[in-house]
Amino acid sequence: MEEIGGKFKIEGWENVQINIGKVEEEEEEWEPMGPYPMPKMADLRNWDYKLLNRYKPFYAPLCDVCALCTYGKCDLSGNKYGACGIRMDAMQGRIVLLACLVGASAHMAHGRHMIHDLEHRWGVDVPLDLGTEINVPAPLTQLITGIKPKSIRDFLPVLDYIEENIVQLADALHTGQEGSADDFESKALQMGMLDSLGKEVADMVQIAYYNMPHGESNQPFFEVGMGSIDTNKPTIIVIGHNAPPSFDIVDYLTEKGLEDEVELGGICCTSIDITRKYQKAKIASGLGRQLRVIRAGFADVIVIDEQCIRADILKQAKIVGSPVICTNDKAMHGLVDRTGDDQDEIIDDLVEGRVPGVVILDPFQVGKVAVEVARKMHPKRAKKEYILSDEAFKEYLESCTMCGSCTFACPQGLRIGGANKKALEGDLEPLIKMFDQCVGCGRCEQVCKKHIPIVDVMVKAARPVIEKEKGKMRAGRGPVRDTEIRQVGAPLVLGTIPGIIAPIGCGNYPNGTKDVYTIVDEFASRGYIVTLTGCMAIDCGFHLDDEGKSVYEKYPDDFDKGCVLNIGSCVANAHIHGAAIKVASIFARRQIRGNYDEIADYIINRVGACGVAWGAMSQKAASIATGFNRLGVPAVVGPHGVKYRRAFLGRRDLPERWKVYDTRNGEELYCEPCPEHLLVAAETIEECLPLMAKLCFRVADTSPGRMIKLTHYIDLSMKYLKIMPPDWHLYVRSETDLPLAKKEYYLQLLEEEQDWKIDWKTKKIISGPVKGVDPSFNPTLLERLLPEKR
Amino acid sequence: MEEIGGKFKIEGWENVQINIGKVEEEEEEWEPMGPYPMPKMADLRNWDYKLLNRYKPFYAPLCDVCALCTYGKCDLSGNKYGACGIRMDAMQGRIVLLACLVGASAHMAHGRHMIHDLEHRWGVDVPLDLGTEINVPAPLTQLITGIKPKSIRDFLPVLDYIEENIVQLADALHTGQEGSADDFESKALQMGMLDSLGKEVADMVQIAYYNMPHGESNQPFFEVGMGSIDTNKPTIIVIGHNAPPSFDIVDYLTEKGLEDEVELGGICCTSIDITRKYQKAKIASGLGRQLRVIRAGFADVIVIDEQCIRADILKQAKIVGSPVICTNDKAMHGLVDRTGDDQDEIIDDLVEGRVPGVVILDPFQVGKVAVEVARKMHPKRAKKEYILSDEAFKEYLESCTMCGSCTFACPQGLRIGGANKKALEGDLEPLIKMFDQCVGCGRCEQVCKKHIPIVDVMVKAARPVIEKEKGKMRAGRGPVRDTEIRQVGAPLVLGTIPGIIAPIGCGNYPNGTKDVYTIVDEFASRGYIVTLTGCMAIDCGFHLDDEGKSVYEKYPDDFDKGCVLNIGSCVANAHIHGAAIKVASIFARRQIRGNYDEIADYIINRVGACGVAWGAMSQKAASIATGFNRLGVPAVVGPHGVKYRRAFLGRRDLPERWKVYDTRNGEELYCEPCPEHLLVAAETIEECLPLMAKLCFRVADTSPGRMIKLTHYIDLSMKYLKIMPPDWHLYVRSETDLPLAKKEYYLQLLEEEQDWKIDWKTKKIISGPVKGVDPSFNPTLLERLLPEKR
Amino acid sequence: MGCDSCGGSCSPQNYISFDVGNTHGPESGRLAAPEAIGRLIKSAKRPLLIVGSEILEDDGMLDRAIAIGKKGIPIAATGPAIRGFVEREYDGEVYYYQLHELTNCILDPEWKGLDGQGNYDVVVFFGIIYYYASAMLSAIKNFGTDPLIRGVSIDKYYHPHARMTFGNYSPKRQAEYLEMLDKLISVL
Amino acid sequence: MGCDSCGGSCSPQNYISFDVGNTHGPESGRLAAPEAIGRLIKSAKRPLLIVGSEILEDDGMLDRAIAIGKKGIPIAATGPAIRGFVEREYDGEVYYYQLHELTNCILDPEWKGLDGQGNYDVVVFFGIIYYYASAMLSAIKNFGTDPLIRGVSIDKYYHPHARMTFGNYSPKRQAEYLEMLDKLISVL
Repeated sequence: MEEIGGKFKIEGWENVQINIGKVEEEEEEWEPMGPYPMPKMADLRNWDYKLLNRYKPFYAPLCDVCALCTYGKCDLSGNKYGACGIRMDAMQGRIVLLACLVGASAHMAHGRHMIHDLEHRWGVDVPLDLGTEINVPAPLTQLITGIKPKSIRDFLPVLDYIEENIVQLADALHTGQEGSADDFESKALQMGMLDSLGKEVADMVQIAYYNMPHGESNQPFFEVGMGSIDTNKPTIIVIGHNAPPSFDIVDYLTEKGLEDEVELGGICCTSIDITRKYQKAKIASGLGRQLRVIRAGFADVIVIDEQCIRADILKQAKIVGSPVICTNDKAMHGLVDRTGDDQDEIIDDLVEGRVPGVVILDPFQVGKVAVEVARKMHPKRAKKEYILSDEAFKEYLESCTMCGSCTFACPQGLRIGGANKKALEGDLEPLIKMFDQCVGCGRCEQVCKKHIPIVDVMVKAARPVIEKEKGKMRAGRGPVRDTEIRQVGAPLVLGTIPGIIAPIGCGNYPNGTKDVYTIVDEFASRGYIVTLTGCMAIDCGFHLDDEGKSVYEKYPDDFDKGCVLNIGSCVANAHIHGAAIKVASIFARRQIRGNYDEIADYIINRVGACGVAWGAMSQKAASIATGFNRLGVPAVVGPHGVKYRRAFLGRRDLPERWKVYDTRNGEELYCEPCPEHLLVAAETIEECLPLMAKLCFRVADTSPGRMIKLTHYIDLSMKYLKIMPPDWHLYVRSETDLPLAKKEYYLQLLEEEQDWKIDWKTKKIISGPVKGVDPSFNPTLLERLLPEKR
Repeated sequence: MEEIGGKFKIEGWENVQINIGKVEEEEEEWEPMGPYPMPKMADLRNWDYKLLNRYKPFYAPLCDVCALCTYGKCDLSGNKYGACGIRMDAMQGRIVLLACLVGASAHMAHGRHMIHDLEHRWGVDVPLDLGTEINVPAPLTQLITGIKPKSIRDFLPVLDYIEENIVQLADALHTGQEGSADDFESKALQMGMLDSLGKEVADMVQIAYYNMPHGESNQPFFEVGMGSIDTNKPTIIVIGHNAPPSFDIVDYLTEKGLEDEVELGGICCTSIDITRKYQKAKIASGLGRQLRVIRAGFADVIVIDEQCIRADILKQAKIVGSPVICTNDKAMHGLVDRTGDDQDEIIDDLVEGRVPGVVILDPFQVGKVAVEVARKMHPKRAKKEYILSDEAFKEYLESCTMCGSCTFACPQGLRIGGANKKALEGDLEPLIKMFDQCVGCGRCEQVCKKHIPIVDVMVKAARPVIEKEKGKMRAGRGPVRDTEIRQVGAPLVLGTIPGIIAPIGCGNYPNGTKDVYTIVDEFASRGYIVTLTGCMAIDCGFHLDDEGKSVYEKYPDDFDKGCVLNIGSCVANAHIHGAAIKVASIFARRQIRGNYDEIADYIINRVGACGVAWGAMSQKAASIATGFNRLGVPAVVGPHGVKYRRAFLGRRDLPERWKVYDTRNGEELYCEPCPEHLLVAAETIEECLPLMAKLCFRVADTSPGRMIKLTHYIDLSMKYLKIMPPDWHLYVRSETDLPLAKKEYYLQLLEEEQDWKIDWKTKKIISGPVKGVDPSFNPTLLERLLPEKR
Repeated sequence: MGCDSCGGSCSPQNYISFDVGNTHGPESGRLAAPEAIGRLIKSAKRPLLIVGSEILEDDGMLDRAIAIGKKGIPIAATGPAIRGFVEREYDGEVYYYQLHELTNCILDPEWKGLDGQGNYDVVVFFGIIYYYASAMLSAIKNFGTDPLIRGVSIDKYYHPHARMTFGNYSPKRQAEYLEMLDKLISVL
Repeated sequence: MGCDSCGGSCSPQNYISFDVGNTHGPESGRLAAPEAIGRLIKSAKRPLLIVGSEILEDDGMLDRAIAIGKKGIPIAATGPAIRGFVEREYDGEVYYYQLHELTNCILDPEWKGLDGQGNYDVVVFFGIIYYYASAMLSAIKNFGTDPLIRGVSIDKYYHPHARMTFGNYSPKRQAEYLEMLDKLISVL
């Protein structure tokens, strides 16, 4: 008998495969199986409808027509029906499902791709070893599939499950089929759940293969910001989400001792992931500045993998003479596939400019090519200056006719012409301000009738700022440790930690990156736990406080009161779900296995968490938010987020929507409207901050908890909006919920403005609240959890 | 040791599973493995680029903007770049990939869904027994995956492969990633290939589970057409593509002896599939008349499953009091899931009208409910007349103000107001003509300012025609037998069979269903093999010749000269690919296993087949056509097909595009431009017919073959366009290629119009042709097949 | 149809959305004179002015919002706009409401309104971030149909999804724009 | 911007595509008088008239196609339109070409043209199924940019993707439409 990997072959039994420990039905009984292991699209529909009946989908169509089949185009405006019978509302649900499909597929395909890339070298029996402080290694996997993984191999059936169900949902997009907006949303919620699961697998796979941090606090620092890149060295800029090719660059640099000679900078998640292991790498920027990093000429070579790469990367890179290496089949840009070719030849072709770029699909063939191209290109490129000269700058400014074409093309509506004029008059401030407000799309340039390279003009103006744009960021720590959950359980319930704030997603901010810093600092300083991932983790890193400290330096990175955690790249978002699930599992001892709806129900009623995707841009952000929503976690998006078309909005004026059961006796109760929304866009940061504080309320809040949450809600509203929130009284269940310092004042307001009855002797509320406080109240939305139904 | 299904358990070894015959690397060596088993998206890119460089994608944007992420909307008009950097051309490729994704997912998910539905009852070890005349049971599966399946179980890894790769491709749709239109098209071609494979699996699964015909000729007849439905009986109308729930209806009818008491009619592929076993069922119509069948009030109950169902089915069914049973999670229409509930209660709720419909997701729970609801609804509904009364008809006609709103809303631009006026004057002909031209979308009704139920008006006018709309159709026979391939191999090569014509796809015809009949009759009468599937198979069935015969009665259903085959439902399209692959495998003895590009290369150069999707409407039609294209089979679409945005067009005026290698010596040759296009839209049927004949030319045609093909090309052009085709000379390689009857005349034309040199003594061509005839010419596009590279 | 009204000199180029890619469907916002919009508001049974963050950027705009309010039109102040009214100690009918929530309520025929007196029939957008306002106007256009709710913009942008809207006014033409607002106010 | 040209009386409602859902992007077809289109064709270096199946439906249209041809404009007859010319024994410059192929060639600056003399700069669509023509005009608008190729329609439909187009003419107004064609021909 010969052993190959985890498989055995028995001589003469060539057609017999014996797999050890792989049989699903024989899975270790780590917990009894709940009702919904590996749920299909109809299985959790009942839970979805609980959410959808409370948070009815609100649609703002971005397009009045449908053009998805040749029956059309169809005018759906005014909620009309198209030729296939779909109506505008269902069509919006369909587009949401489509967005979530693309998002979930991106996360999932990335995980699968990584395994394929790495299994050749390291097999799939690499253990998932998360140390002694984590016994719930993969909360989403355990919750959704019932599998408790011990190695990468155990994730394989999880990936099969996700893929099968993504394709089932893709089928539902077909013309002439589903006609119900709510059912499209239920399918989108299923897709969001699959997305969350796919992210967990993807991050766990890279944690296991690359031995990335697995939840340790006090992660090391590295530099972030455009100013951190030392372009005096040969510079590699990596862009994307799939880190293995970049890890090959790290390996090559390390092997050759080139760590201090070659600058490795990145944009987006790949760079977050490599800094989890290699802190000499730097993060140049998040998504929003990709074009400017390229056009500033930083890169002696650009290495792209997948997702969130400019689709015109070749055109842009050519402008500054940066060769491009494509390392992933999803983005090949028409270049020749040179995988397996002689590396020196490839290097030569790139350095000599015979080709603008190449495709190399084996990550283990990338490191040498990238590094050596950078080293050879550097002296060649160094002779050129990619930042505009003072003369050119002035000439371009002079040529601007203030025609306004750029403004019409600008997603932000920036008045670039006016800023140009000011700059010409010697005032660079407006252009510098725009440098941060700009979302970096470059549409302005191609419509400029005078062919002004507006991106370059802006970079030139902001150069002094860019050079100072440098901060310290902590390496992404990965999952939250079970031990941390045990410690924060009680404070979360008692409100000494008023909530978990999760800034996530892309860089399509309404007013620049500074808002991200404000969100993080505001909530961390108030004792919330702030968990960041992806572009928001990057974009808050280069803003510094008065003492020159970034938020990562100012606050520790424990999962605890007043801490700021870089969890990791976008796929690491899964650990934020994971933390919420672990609260149910570890703190409340709920069984999670195959028990999605019960855990989501627990979270929506008890765990005061709120996501914020202030610059939500991509399809992944849509599926991420939808995945949070299905698990009972609300999210706030920036105003561009309305272009996703759908919000999940509660109605605080309709008490019947806020019915909750008490698990103790099955009684139906009307509760305060919390969390009030599952997905809502705020117009500005001033509106966002109190809104997020409000969305941390939960019906099961203890009085001390509610009191602290209410304090912050009122305080943030007063600070940023200058008003008492008009709905604050809805969250007062008893005088014990009232902030102590101003208790009497608040009682007075309740009496005067809300007609509540107050017993002024005892300072107690006699009548008024929707519902009183009952410490043993055990809320649920699920009939199946009620005594008689159990 | 205990045996359960195909698995063994050994006591005490509970975690050990022993699977017999399942190990891929130990797969029976039925053929050596080619270079590309289970190809991923980059593996066949070289082949794709061969096609794309010859048939460059041509784009006609249906929409000038992109609205897929919150960076947008972006104006891409004039081939501009969007905010993410995507350009209009690449965006069109992306939309094509999206369409193919949805189409491929629909086919694939349907196959997977069927297995899940049926494995509970029958397991997955049901053998795939196709009789003694088929030794290549699953040509696409064998070609693409290298697996030669023996039972349904063997298809499971095939499904895993498809799902994994669909999700990988879905990832590529993400904002900011692929920037090359050609690479999007290469991905779409990959998706089309996966689609073809998914279809084969789906049809094989149902053939195996339901013991459907597997290639036998002389299939029994059943009735097709709206006039075939006997609404005097309780009537069930089934709609969709996933037959198991409908087979449960068949089983219930048979068990209870109700076959003659209850009418089982259907629309679209589900009905094709049930008639493959139960010829008492009837096909009411294809997709195009779905709305009219519903609104004519035929159905005492409507049973839908998945795909190609009106999304407003509930609204439309309510108008005529038909309860709706949803049997598939992809289309639940907001109805309550009653799976597992007491069937008598469900029946009662539907009959009493307490609910407009229900969801029943277990196919084995559908039969009784559907039949009993129909039987109970029938007397209730029979009291009502759903066809307009003469008075109502007149009143509606009178109320029409000829405002033209309906015309603007009509995809066909039908001048309904004018026809109404004529009808009021006593001339029903224009309305009757429109009944066939109408594609049945119903958009006219909702914009009518006078609220005229235009669909009903048209049905009323056309009632006498509808009642006569009845024809005989043969049961779908499934795959082409190996024995048939052996017999047609030589005639196909020698041209006695000039080609294979495959009418496929949906009912979005430019000018009614009659065109389908014309295509079939024209080519069958000329000795082409005509293989039909789906809606085109239905829509040619109810047109009769002067003797009252349908094409199915007029022509035999062998895979042979001048035959007309109903292959089956849309998924049975795979057998048409299969036939082409089998020509390579059986006739030419090429090894097919994991050898996609070589076989596609063989087909494009040798197998004169051409698809026609005259009413191509859906995303499935897009993926089907794209799947044919990758395999080297061209397709013609009707004019609505331009709304897919992309065509693959050759350029006969550019000789350098028609470079071919001769495998014998590796020499490069310029050949005649054939097949000239891979995907092209014809404006009318008169243009379509000669175009299809032209697209059956292949560079490897023998002289006798070319002569016959040329005869038909010229003849069809003269007949329908009244001209000699302006490019006919391009296909003349030698005087031996010229149609004998008019050889001299043609030589004269070549001399006069094309300046060719003719030796009039010998009647030989001295110079002129692009290339001469060489009987042993062995063409290929693939370098890897050349002697030195092999 | 044909263009009989102006013999071809008019052109949809005049209807370019402030965000150029924000194209409309078959129906699009009608460019309207300030008086026409003013009359529509005046004739409304239940009008509502919805103001957003941009009224704070610009003194003239907050003034006009208050002037409209003083004509008896209730105001929903969304985003940080409410600050302006607080700071100016405006004592008219003004409510803080989050714009997404508010639009959602407006689409519900049963909604009680900000004052408990019922829903609105003409809602006027003013000072709201362009693309956010555009989306909310799209929601109203597409779903506020029964009973019909008219979404109107008096911002300095062409709003394709509004029933009535001004064109695009650059900062250079701010004075002209404020004058238009004054004209509108004058007919209320 | 604002609508200065006609004070708000013009409206994009006049620009409704014959197929109402066939909406356009920021740029859309300019409604033009027949003389204006005629002048554009006349001033073209290499004009081409592309006719389709609908010229056969209607005697008046084939007449006009021939009349245009007789002014020296080469004709590409697509679909079965060629039949009309054969039956009328038209001896001017007319070529059969499949419309999809033809449009594809037109987008290639290097294309030699139907007569081998080079590509065209103004292509005039006439009598082609509405949605097919619309798609081809879209292709020309979006990709026929360098050098610029002007796609023009003289059909009785409003074509959003044409540079210049007529409006929509119902059968009732056929005489009026034919008159417009005659006016166009008169300036060639």
